[in-house]
Amino acid sequence: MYIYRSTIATLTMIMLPVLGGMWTLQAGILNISQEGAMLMAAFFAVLGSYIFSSFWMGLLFAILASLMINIIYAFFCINLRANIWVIGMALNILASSLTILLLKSVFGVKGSFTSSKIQQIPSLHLGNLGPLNAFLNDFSLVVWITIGLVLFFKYVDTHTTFGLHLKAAGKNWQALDTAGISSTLIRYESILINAVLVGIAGAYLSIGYLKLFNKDMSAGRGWIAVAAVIFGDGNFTWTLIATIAFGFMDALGISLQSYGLNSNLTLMFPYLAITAALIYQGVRSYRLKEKG
Amino acid sequence: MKNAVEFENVTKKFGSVTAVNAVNLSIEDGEIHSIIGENGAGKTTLMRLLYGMYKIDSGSVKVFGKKVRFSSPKDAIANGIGMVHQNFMLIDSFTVYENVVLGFEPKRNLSFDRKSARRIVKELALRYGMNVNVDEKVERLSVGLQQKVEILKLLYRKANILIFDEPTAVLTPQESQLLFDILKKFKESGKTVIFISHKLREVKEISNRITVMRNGKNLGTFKNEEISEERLAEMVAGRKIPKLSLPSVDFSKVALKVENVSLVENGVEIVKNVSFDVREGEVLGVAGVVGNGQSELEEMVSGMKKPTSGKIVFYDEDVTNLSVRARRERGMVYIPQDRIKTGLAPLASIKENMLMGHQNKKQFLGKLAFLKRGNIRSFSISLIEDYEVVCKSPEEQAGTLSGGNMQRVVIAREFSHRARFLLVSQPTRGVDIGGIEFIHKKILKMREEKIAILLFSSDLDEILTLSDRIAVMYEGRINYLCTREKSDLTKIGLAMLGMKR
Amino acid sequence: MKKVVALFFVTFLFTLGMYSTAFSAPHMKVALVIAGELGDKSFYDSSYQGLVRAEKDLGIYAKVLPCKTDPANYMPQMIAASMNFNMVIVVGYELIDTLKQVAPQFPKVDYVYIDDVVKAGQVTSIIFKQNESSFMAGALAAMLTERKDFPMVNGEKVIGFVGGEDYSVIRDFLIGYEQGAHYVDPEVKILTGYVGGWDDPATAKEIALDQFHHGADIIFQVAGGSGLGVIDAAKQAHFWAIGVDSPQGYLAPNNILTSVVKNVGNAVYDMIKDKLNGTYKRGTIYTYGISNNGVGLSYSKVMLKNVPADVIRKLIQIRTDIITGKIKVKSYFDRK
Amino acid sequence: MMERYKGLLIITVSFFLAIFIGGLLMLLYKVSPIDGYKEMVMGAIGNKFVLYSTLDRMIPILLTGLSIAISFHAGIWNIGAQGQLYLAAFVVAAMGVTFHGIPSMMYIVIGVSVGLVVGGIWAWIPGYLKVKYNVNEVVLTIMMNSIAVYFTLYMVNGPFRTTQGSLGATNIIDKGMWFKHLNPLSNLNTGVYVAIVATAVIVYLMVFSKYGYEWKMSRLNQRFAVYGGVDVKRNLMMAMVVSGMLAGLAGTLLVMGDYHRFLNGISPGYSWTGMILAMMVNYDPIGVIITSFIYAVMASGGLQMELMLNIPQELVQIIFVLSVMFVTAGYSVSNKMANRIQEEG
Repeated sequence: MYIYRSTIATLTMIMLPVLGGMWTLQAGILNISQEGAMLMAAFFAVLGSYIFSSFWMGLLFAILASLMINIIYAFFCINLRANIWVIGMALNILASSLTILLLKSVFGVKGSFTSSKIQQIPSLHLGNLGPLNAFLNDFSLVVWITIGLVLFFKYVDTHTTFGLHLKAAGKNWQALDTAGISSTLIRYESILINAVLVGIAGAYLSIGYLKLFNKDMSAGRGWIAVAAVIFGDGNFTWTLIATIAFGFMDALGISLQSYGLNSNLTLMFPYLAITAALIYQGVRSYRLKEKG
Repeated sequence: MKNAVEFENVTKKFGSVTAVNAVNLSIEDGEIHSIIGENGAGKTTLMRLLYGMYKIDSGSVKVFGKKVRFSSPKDAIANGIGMVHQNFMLIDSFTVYENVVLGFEPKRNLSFDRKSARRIVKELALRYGMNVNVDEKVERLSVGLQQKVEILKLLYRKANILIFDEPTAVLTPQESQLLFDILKKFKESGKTVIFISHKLREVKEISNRITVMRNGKNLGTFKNEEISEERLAEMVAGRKIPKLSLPSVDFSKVALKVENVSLVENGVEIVKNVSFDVREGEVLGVAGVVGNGQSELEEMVSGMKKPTSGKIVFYDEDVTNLSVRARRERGMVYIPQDRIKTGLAPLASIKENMLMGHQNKKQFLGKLAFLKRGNIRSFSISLIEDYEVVCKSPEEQAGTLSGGNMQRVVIAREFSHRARFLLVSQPTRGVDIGGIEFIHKKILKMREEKIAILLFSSDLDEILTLSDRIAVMYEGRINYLCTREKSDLTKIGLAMLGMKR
Repeated sequence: MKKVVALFFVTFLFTLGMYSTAFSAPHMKVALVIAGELGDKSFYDSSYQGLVRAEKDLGIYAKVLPCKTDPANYMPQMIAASMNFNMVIVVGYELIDTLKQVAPQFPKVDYVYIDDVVKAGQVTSIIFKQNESSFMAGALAAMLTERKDFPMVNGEKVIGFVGGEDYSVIRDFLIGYEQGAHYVDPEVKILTGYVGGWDDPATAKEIALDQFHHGADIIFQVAGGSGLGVIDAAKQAHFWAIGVDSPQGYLAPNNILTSVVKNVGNAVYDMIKDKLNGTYKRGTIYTYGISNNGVGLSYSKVMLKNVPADVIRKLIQIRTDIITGKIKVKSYFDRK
Repeated sequence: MMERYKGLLIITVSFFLAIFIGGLLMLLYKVSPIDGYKEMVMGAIGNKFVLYSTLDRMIPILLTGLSIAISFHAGIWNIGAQGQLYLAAFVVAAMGVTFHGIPSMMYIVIGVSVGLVVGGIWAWIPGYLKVKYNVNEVVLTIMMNSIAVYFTLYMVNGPFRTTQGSLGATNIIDKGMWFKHLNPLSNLNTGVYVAIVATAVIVYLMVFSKYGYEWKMSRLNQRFAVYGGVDVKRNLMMAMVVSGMLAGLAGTLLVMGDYHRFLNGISPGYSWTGMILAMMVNYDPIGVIITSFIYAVMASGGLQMELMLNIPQELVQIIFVLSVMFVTAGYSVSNKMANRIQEEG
């Protein structure tokens, strides 16, 4: 049963940047800088929480840090029309180097930092729920926020004018511009939303799930999110399926290690799963087309 | 009479190009005012300035006597101005009503009120007699219907000044006629219509007043009754345009034979059992409303698509399943309908664009697949000169050229092959009058050289000018096939709408 | 692009004229070349502490040259160290090939290689028998996990092991740990898991929690930065973690049972001191095992307070048996 | 022509702007920027040893950069250079420890060919799936990276683990397969000639041959290429396979030349660096040669700066990142100026 909780934890770390990436992709920007933004957010969450002994401040700091990376990304990619991959990857390296330098100059340590002054984002205990205890209790606040955000995303996407504008900006920005709505503004708004989500994800990593900062601790989660977003290509369901499959396979791989499977093989699981899904998706739509 | 719009000394530059040069122009309230001029004359730019898409460099604009300064279309819309663009500003994957309300959606609390949006759009369509299914996705609509969606957008936003940028370029004569009726209805209901076109006949037909533009300047505004079509043509082109004539040739030898060709895509039969032949020295013109299978037929002849069934025979050789390259090697030359999507790589240089299709020739391909750069350069320079392409150098990006010049690049490249068969589609779409004349002459010169020519065009005038025989496609079938002498405009128009011959 | 190149070379020529060697200090200069980088809270940090202590106590000039696990850095860092320092201490098995290649070219430089044996003239090698200390950790864990009177254990005979990546050195820790546990009680089950990276505490925490839910109440982590995730999990879920390389008790005083210590710092300090005293011998192979306190366990106060006396007695017995050779501890490298 | 010149100027200025900001950052560490950059350059090309190691560092980045340049140039996104490199390196090493007694020249030829083939095959798979089934090659290659890396790690720590120490590596490969080091104090080896030949081939393919032309046209407008008689599918496959072969070659040279065995972490993200560099110069192979050299100088010089001036290597990374961002931005700004698609009207 533990695999369920473990999946939820893994999922939360990926789901937020996936959601954020979906917002920006709707508006026509693939966000490559998720990894860097997440890492910066993780660092600043620790910083904020440490200074003020308040996880709220940690969250705030995290969001601001993520915002910084996202705004640079948006400026280069939207206004200067620079290559998104270059800027995204450059920002990821920047975040990695900068957090290492800051770790040393702010906390005077190398590699990692932890302190009892850091306040963690609390878990929610909903009281005794009987058989549902294992399913619902003691999940981090962020887990609930994430679930709320997924539903909120679905709502905004289909039922609000903002969702409509977002898709319009992605599909045909000129049509939106001539309707008197600035597509640039909409894109920036999507980037801001993404920044908040990735900020929360970073904070969850360092002061939610854990209570420490370690260099490069985002460990490729931002990339996985990017891959899921590309995979889903704006389709809410497919993206969600990819993310959940990844989270589950990751947790499954970890769990199977306890049964003695070689780690280098179990670590492959999530990647094999996505590869299989990709090929299935491709071959299926090819067959459908062939049939006519 | 009150003026709806007044331009005073308006100037707009793009880099070193002056697109609009000190234009003064007033448009009266409640009139249909046409602006006519060649491509690149500055008509569209002037309208985009009015619509707030570009910022004015100098000069001023008054709307209903009030001086305005728009920084975005939003301001223009707020002042009752609406514009139907040449390239439709529609989102293909959205439904009709979503497209219509975009930017001005009815809301209930914080949500998008889809129900009332649907209702309002439906009512609007009904009131103006536009038969559109508001729940249909725009990508599934014909071009004519898409234009109606654009018009619905303006009505929805309650625009009083309606700008139409080359609205008839994509329509059949009958559809154009319907559009004119709508425009006249607008005028009667007190709206001001600005109509941009380069087709003299249309302008003469519907306008109250006509303004001629050339090279970014206003050459004068005339009342419709006071100016003749010939005089207008001269002003637009800046010189007299001679008429073309078709010398008669002997059409005995068949070059291309299309036999019972069909195409099924996504379960839909797009081309149905089409057969025809094209003979040496003959121009076969294919007309039809966009989306009736002409594009697919065109692509099957060129080799970009393979037919589901049927045969294409070229000089007694079955070429149905040959690759594009093999067909090119046999002398089949192709000018595609969409130069930006198919005929060119806009981001590549003119030189690179001119090489395409020639790259396997000995003249350009050395040992070990080395390209002979010197030859390529001199080749492209000579083509630029022969076809009078206006550009700075062969290294310039093709996409920076005007539409007419881009088309010259395509034609120069294709005509420089040793052709035995010419497939031409929409050769003069978006090309200025001087360019049209040039291109028509080149095509007829090929005809004189006894090359078989298959011409697709949605411009009936063009078909009638160039073709020896005329075919009309409707719903994937050839609905009409007749020599030019025996055909007339009404019959062709009816065939395009699916009536029996 | 041409312009960039041109400007680049102008800058180059300019600086070429102004360059001169910067080093001129007379006293002993020691370089510590590490394969990874500082901040791992264990292996490298431990060697660095020895160097810092030597710098303070012995007045030498010291410098760390980290390679950041980029193989392209190994050679240049090794050469820079060899060219500018008298003594080069090399930490990290990754550097073995480079050391073998470079050392013969600098006969005047003394090399100390830590963690493996290099048979090149002037290289002094130091091996640590981490399997011995891991054996003791395993034995301790096995003894405690089935106790009813020890806090935070569940009585199940299950303990855990979390490694950074699955490869030989880490397996050497594991093999000792397993042998130690089975020495005490062959029925003890050892759950093993690997993070797949040294900087991913989140995954490490997941693995640790997973093992905890499979009944493991004492988990040994050999995972660098990732290991912090195991310790974090221990704090949250209330179980014991075993630290590695350096005494890690300070990271979680109430949840670190013990640390499997590799006194790399001491070894570094000793070598420098020997050199200054003139007792340094080139080419020697030193083995730091349990017997000479090169490796061992560092016990946390909380653990000592709670641990039953018989366990301590048994542990001391095991230690003696290892030293006397009564217990033969297996090594992952034995198979050659 | 003026426009072109202006573009170059903008790019150069952006590069030096990044260098200038980097100098300001050095001031934060109380180091004069002039000293800092002097150390950087001297530490990278100041003497034979550092120059050798700079060149040695440059090779895998150059090759992966070219690998990515060639596929992107053709419009197929091979993000899988990392996996292709790992797999080829491992297979070559596995062969090198398994077979002995093959004559050296032959063994080297076989080794390089095997590396090329393995890299090529690992790229062929996603290429085929893309061309045939339109599977997204970006996600696919990213996933295949991880699969290849974990697979090689499994092999190298399992069945092919070294018997000669605690290294996470295979054994030393057969001597007959070695590219010899040019100097005992350097990992630069005779494999460099193979790299030079490969680079020349790529420059020829991309810049001078009709394939380069057809690739570029396929990327800029695939329909146009089809229309012009280019066999786009075959071309994409070819670009993908050549791209994989280059990445494979990078791994092969690391094994047969630099380390003479397969190591854990044999490529610490070379392919990512190569990718950044290739995209930064818009897939221009000459540009990749220049930028990979500049990158190698920065990385090598960064070590020297840390040693001499206590400037952390991360700062050098940040300077690198700034240059990448500024140059990319400069590139797109100058491109916008030179190639502004004219407004019709």
